[in-house]
Amino acid sequence: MRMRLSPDFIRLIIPAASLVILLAAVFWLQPRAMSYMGLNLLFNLAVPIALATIAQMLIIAVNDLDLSIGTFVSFAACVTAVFMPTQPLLGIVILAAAIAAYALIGLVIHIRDLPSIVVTLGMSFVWGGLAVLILPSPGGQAPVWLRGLMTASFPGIPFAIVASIVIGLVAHLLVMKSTLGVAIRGVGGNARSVSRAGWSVLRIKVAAYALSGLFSVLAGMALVGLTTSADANIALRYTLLSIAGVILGGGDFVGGRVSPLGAVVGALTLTLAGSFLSFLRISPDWQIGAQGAVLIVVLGLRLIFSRREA
Amino acid sequence: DTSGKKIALSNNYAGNSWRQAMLTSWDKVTKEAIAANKVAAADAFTTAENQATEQAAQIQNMILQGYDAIVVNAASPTALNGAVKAACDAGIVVVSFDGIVTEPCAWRIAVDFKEMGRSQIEYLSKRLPQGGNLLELRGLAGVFVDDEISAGIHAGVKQFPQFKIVGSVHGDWAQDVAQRAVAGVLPSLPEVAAVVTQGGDGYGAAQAFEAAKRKTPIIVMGNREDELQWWKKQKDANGYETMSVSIAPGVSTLAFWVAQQILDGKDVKKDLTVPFLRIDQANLDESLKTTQKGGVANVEYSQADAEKVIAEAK
Amino acid sequence: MSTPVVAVRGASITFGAVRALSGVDLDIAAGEAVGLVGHNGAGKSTIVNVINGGLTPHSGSIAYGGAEAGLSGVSAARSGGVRCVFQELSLCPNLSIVENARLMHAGLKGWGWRRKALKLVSAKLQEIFPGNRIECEATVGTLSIAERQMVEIALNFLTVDMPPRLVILDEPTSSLDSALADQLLLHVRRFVAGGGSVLLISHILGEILSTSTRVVVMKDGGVVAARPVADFTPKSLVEAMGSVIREKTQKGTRNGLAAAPIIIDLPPAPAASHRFRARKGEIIGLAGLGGHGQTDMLLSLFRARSSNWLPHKPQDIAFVAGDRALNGTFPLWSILRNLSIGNLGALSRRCAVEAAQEESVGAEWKARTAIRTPDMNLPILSLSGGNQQKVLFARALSTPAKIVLMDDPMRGVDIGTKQDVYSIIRAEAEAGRTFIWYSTEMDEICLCDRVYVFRDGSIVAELTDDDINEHHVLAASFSGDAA
Amino acid sequence: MRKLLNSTFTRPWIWSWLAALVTFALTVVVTGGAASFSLAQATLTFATFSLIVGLGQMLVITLGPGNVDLSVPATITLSGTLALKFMDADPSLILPGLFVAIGIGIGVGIANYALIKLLRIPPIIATLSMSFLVQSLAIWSNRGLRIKPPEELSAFTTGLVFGIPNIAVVGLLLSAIVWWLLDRSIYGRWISAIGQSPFAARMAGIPVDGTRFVTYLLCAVLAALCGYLLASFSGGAALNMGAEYLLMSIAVVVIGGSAVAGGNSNVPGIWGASLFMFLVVSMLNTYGFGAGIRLMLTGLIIIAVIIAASRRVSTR
Ligand SMILES: Nc1ncnc2c1ncn2[C@@H]1O[C@H](COP(=O)(O)OP(=O)(O)OP(=O)(O)O)[C@@H](O)[C@H]1O
Ligand SMILES: Nc1ncnc2c1ncn2[C@@H]1O[C@H](COP(=O)(O)OP(=O)(O)OP(=O)(O)O)[C@@H](O)[C@H]1O
Ligand SMILES: [Mg+2]
Ligand SMILES: [Mg+2]
Repeated sequence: MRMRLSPDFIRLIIPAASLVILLAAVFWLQPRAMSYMGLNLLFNLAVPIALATIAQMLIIAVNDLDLSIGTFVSFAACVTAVFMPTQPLLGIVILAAAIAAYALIGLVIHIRDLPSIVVTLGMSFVWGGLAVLILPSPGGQAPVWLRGLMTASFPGIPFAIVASIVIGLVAHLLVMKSTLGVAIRGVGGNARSVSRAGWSVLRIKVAAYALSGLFSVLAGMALVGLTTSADANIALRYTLLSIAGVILGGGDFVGGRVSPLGAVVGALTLTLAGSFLSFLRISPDWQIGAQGAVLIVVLGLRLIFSRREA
Repeated sequence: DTSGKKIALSNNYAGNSWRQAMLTSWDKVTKEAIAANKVAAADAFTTAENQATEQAAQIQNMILQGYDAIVVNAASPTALNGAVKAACDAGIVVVSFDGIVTEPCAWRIAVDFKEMGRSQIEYLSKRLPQGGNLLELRGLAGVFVDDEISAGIHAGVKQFPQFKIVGSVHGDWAQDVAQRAVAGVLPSLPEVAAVVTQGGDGYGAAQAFEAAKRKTPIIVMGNREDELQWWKKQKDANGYETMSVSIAPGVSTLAFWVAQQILDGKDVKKDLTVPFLRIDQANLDESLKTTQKGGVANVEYSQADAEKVIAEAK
Repeated sequence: MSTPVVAVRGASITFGAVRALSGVDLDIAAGEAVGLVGHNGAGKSTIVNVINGGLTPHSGSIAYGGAEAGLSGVSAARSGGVRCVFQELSLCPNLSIVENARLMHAGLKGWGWRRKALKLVSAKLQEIFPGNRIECEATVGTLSIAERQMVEIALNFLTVDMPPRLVILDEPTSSLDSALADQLLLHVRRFVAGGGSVLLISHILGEILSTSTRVVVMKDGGVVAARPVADFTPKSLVEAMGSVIREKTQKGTRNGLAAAPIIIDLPPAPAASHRFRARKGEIIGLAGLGGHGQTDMLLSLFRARSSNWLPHKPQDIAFVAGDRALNGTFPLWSILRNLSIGNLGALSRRCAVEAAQEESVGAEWKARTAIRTPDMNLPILSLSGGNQQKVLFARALSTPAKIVLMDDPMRGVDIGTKQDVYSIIRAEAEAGRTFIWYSTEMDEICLCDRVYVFRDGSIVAELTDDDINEHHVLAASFSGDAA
Repeated sequence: MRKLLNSTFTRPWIWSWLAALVTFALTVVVTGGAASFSLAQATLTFATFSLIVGLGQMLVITLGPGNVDLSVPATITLSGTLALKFMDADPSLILPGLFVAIGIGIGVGIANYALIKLLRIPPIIATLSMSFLVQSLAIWSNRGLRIKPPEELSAFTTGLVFGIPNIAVVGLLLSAIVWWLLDRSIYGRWISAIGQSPFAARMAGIPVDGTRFVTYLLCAVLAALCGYLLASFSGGAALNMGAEYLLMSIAVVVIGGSAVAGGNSNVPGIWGASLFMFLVVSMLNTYGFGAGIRLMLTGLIIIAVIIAASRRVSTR
C-alpha cells in the first residue's frame, strides 16, 4: 500500500518548506536579519499582501479571478488616508459602500453568468479612477491609531509575525472550518450539487465577494498604517502578487481547492524572495530577472513534493 | 573621513532611458569615488516593478544590510515615509532626489517641477505673443511629478491668458502611449499652436501630428536624443524652433555627493534645489554632440559641485 | 391509502425541439419501491429532476406529501423528504466526505457538526456497504468512482433531523461492481420494508425485477406501462420498453484466433504471475471488482501507444471513456464535433476539416449507434446520459485504430442499444480489430474471447473459452486464483 | 429576416463591434464629420497592435482556465529592442531583423512552455516569471537606448495603401491566418477540445502537449512580431513599450466575446474590441474628462458591453 499523504497536508508543506529555505538563506546572507527588528523589517510589508492574498483566495475559491484587487486596495488606502484621520465616519461609510459594491459585483457576475476576469478588469479601471479622484496626487495621512497598531511592538515576537499568524488563523477558521467556508469551497468544487442540496449559490457567491472586499479593505488600511500615506497607484502590484501568493500557497485556479494558511505563507514567501535578492547584490540589470528566477525556483520546489499527480 | 562608509541607491523603476541614464551615471561616478577611496561601497538597487510598496521593502532591507546612507529616487513622495522614518531611526542618512520624500528626517534634492511647467508657457509666450491653442501631454495619473508639472503649466496659462489648453491627454511618459493618445484626440482638436509636455514624449507627439498630416506645432521637447535629432532635422530643413527641458539623470550623482558630505559631518540644509536642464535653439548642436545616441542629455556632478550647491543653500 | 409521498400530474417539459416529458403522471406511495425503466432518452432523468424540484414542468403540477406549504422547487422537495442520487456524480470533489454531508444536510449545524457528521456517515456507510474501507475524513476527489457513488448513496439515506421519505436512485449501480450493487439493493429492500419509498432507475432489468414492488415503463417522454412487478417477466418488460428482445449474442467459437499475431505483450507486474497479451482480432475482458487497476491498465496502455507531442497517423489506438464528464465529452461542442474529434485526420485535407465529409460520417454513425437526436449539430449536453455514451462509442469506432480500449463503456446504455453495440464489436473484431474491454457487468465479460481478472492492481487470473463464467470470475477476484 | 437578425445578435462578437461603432459615432459628433476619416485611420493603426497581441493571447486563453501569457509585454519590448539594435537602421537588414524578432518569440515561447511543462508551474505564474527574465534581458542588452528603425521600414509601418494603413493590412492578414487556424484547421479543434477538458482531449488521441506548446509559441511569436512593428512604427524601441499590452491583450480577447473559460474563441470579436479600446480612450479624451473620470468611465463601459453581450448568449 503506497503512503497516502492528505492533499491538505501536501498543500501546506510545499509553501512552508519554501519559506523556511528562503528564510535560512536570508539569515545566512544577512545574520542581522535574525533579530526582533530584523524580522519585523523583513515581514511587515507582507501583512497587507497577506490580507490581499486571502481576499484573492476567496474569489478563487468560487472559481473566479479578481483582477481588480490591486486597484481596489489602492482605493481603500486612499480613502483611509484621506478621510479616516479627519472624518472617520465618512471614511467608514465609503469603505462599507465599497464592500457592498464588491458584493454587488459578485451578484452581477453570478446572475448574468459573466466571466469574472472581464468584470473585475473593468472594475479595476473604476477603482483606479475613483482613487485618482479622491487623491489626485500622493498624500493623506494614516490615522494615529492605525499607525500605532501597525507599529505596535509585542514582547518577544515581532508584530509582523503575530499579524500574519492571526490573519492565517482567522482565514483558516473562516474558510476551512465554518459552514460558510464549506459552502464557498463547495461552490468552487461543484456549484450544481450545492444548489441541488438546496443552497442559494447566489448568496454564497455574494458572501464570498463581500468577504473578499472586506479583506481587501483591511489590506488597504494595513498598508496605510505602514506607509503613513497613500497614492492612487500604491498597490497595483497586489493583483499579481495575490494570485501568485494563492498559487504558491498550494491553491488551484479552479475546483475550490485553496489553503488559507498556505496563502499567508505564500505571501510571506513572495515578500521574502524580494529581500533575499537585495541581499544577494545582483547587478541592477538583472535584479528584475532574478525576481523571476526566484519565483521559478520556489514554484519548482512544488515538483519535489507533488510527484504523485501526473 | 567617509572612506569606510557605504551608500546605497534605492531606485524604483528602470524601464526608460532616463532611469537607465541615471543608473549609468551613478555607476560611473561612484566607481571613481570608490577608487579614490571616498566611500567604501555604493550599490544600486532597482525594484522589479514601479511600486512604492516594493521600494519600501527595499529600503527596509537596506537598513538590515547596514548602509550608512541611502539615496532614493522615490516612487511616491509619501508612501515611503514609514520606511524612511525607520531608516532615520536606525541612524541612516536618507537623501531623496528627483522623486523626493516628504518625511522631515530625510534630505531632499528637489527639482522645481512646477517651474519646469510654467517656464514652458513663458517660453511660448515669447514665441507666440498673440497666444494660441495648447495641447497638454501629461504623464502617469496619480503620480506626484505629473501633478506638479501640470500644475505649473496651468499656472503658466493663467499668467499668459492668451493661451488656451484645448486638449489634455495622459501619455504615461511612454513614447508609444503618448503617440497613441495624441493620435486619438487630434482629429477632434482645432489648430494646435503648441504642445506642452512633461519630458520625452515630444517625439511621439511629433509623429502623431505628422501621421495626421497636421501642421507641426511648437513641441516642447524633453532632452531625449531622438527628440533633439528630430528637432535638428526640422531646424535644418525649415528653421523649426523650440526648446527642450528636463531634469538631468545625473542628478543621482549629486545626491550621492550630498550624502557623502552629510556623512562627512557637513551641515547640510534639508531642502536643496537643482536647476533643470534646458536646451535652446542656440545650444542644440552642442548638446546633441555630448548626448549618447539613443540616450538623454545629461550632466554629471562632482564633489565640488555638491559643495557648491550646499553652500548656496545656506 | 395515505397521501402519496409525491404526486406528479400531467408534467410536460420540452427542451427546444425535444419533448422530454409529455403529460406524465406518477404517484409514489410510502413503502413502495418503484422501478423506472425505459430506453436512453426516454425521459427518466428528466422526471427525476422534476420530482427533485430542479426542473419546473412547463405544464402540470407536483405535490409532496409531507412538505411545508409555501415552498417551491428544491426546498419544497427537500422538506417533503425527497432525496436524490443523480445519474452523474454530484459531490464536491474538493471537500471531505463530512463537509459534503454538511452541504447536503442543513440540519448538521452548530458546534461539533463535524464529529456528528462523521459518526452518522460512517455508520450509514457500514450499514449499506458493510466491510467498505472508506475514510470519512478523506477528500472526495481522492476516492474512486465506485467509492464516490457509495458515499453519495449513503449521504442520501442519512437521517439527520428528518428521515428521508423518498430516495431517488438514478442508475446507482452503473459504477458499482456486482457485489456492491447487491449490497445496495439489499439495503433498498430493507429501507422499503421500513416504510420508506425508493424510485430506482436502472438498465439492468434483473435489478428492477428483484427489487421493485412496482414497475413504471417510460417511452419517448411518456409512461407506457405501470404495473406491479409480478406482472412482468424480463421478456415482457423489454417488450414494454419497445425493444424487441434479440437472440442473446452468441460467442460462438472463433477459429484461427490462437494463430493471430500478438500485438500487445506486457511482462507481468512484480507481484503477479500473468503476462498481458492481446492478439489481433481478439476481444479481451478485464474483470474483477471495481477499482482494482483495470482503468489504470487501460490508461497506461493508451499513454504508451499515443504521443502527447506529435500528431500520430494513422491512429493506432482508441479509447472509450466510462466517466463521460471527466474524460469523455467536450461540453461546449455539438454532438457532431464530439464524434468527429477522434478521427479528424481522415476527415480533412491539408489540415483543414472538410465539413461535408464530417457531416456524412456523423450521419452514418448516428444511424449505426441509434443516437436519439433530431440534429447532430445540437449541443452534446442535450443528449441523455446513455446517448452521450453512444457518441463516445462512435468516436472510437469511427477511427481506423487497431486497438480499442473500453473503460466500462456501456454504463447507462439501454438494452436495445447494447445489443446493437455488441454485434458491432463482434463484427469489428472479426475484421481484425482488437478490443480490450473493462466491464463491471458479467454479461459483457462473458462475451469476451479471453478474460484477465484483476485484484489489487495486478492480473491474478486468465480465463479462456468455457472457463469464462460468473463463478470463475468471482472466485478469482476474491481469492486470487482461477478455479 | 427576423431570424437572421436574431442569429446575428447571438454572435458573441457583435457587441464589441456595436460598442466600437457607437463610440466612433459619439466621438465624431464632437469632432465633426470631417475628422472622421483621420480618426478612422488612427484607430485602425493603433488597434492593429492590440489586435496582433490579442490574437496570440486568444489562442492561449482558448486552452482553458488558468492559461494566459503574461510575458507578452516583455516579449514585445525585447523583440523591438533587439531587432532594432540588430538592424541598426540598415535597410538591407529589414528581413533578417524580422527573423530576429520571430526567433525571439520562438525562444520565449519555448522557455514559457518549458516552465509550464517541466516544472509544472501554473501558466500565469510561469509566464509572469519569464516576463521578468525577458525584461531583464531587454534592459541588459541595450540599456534603454533608442535606436531608430531603418528608414524604409519606418516608412512602411506608417504608410498607407488606398487610404488604409499598411499596419492594418498586416493585421488583417494575420487575423485571416488565425481565423483559418481556429475555424477550419484541425489545430483549432484541438485547442478548443483541450480548453474544454484536457484529459478528455488526451483520451481522444489529441497530442495535448504538442498542441499547447505550439500555442504558447504562436502567442510569443505574435507578440514579438508586434514588438518589431511597434518599435518600427514609433521610431524606436523603449523599455516600457510593452507595458500597455498586458491588460490590453486580455481585455480585447474577453471583450471580443471569447469564452474566458476556454474552448471558444473568435477572431472578428478581437477586431471589434481592439477598435473599441482605442476609441473609448479617444472619445473620453475628446470629451475632455479628467483622468479619474476617464478611467472610471472606461471601466463602466467595458462592464456595460460585457453585460449587454451576455444577455443572449446564455440561452442554451
Ligand atoms: N513610469 C514612471 N513612474 C514614475 N516616475 C516616472 C515614470 N516615468 C518617468 N518617471 C519620472 O518622471 C520624470 C520625467 O521622466 P521622463 O518623462 O523624462 O522619462 P521618460 O520620458 O519616460 O523616458 P523615455 O522617453 O526614455 O521613456 C523623472 O523623474 C522620471 O524618473
Ligand atoms: N438540457 C437539455 N437540453 C436539451 N435536451 C435535453 C436536456 N436534458 C435532456 N434533454 C433531452 O430530453 C430527453 C430525455 O432525457 P433524459 O435525460 O430524461 O433521458 P433518460 O431517460 O434519463 O436517458 P438515459 O437512460 O440515457 O439516462 C432526451 O432526449 C434528451 O436529449
Ligand atoms: Mg517618455
Ligand atoms: Mg438518465
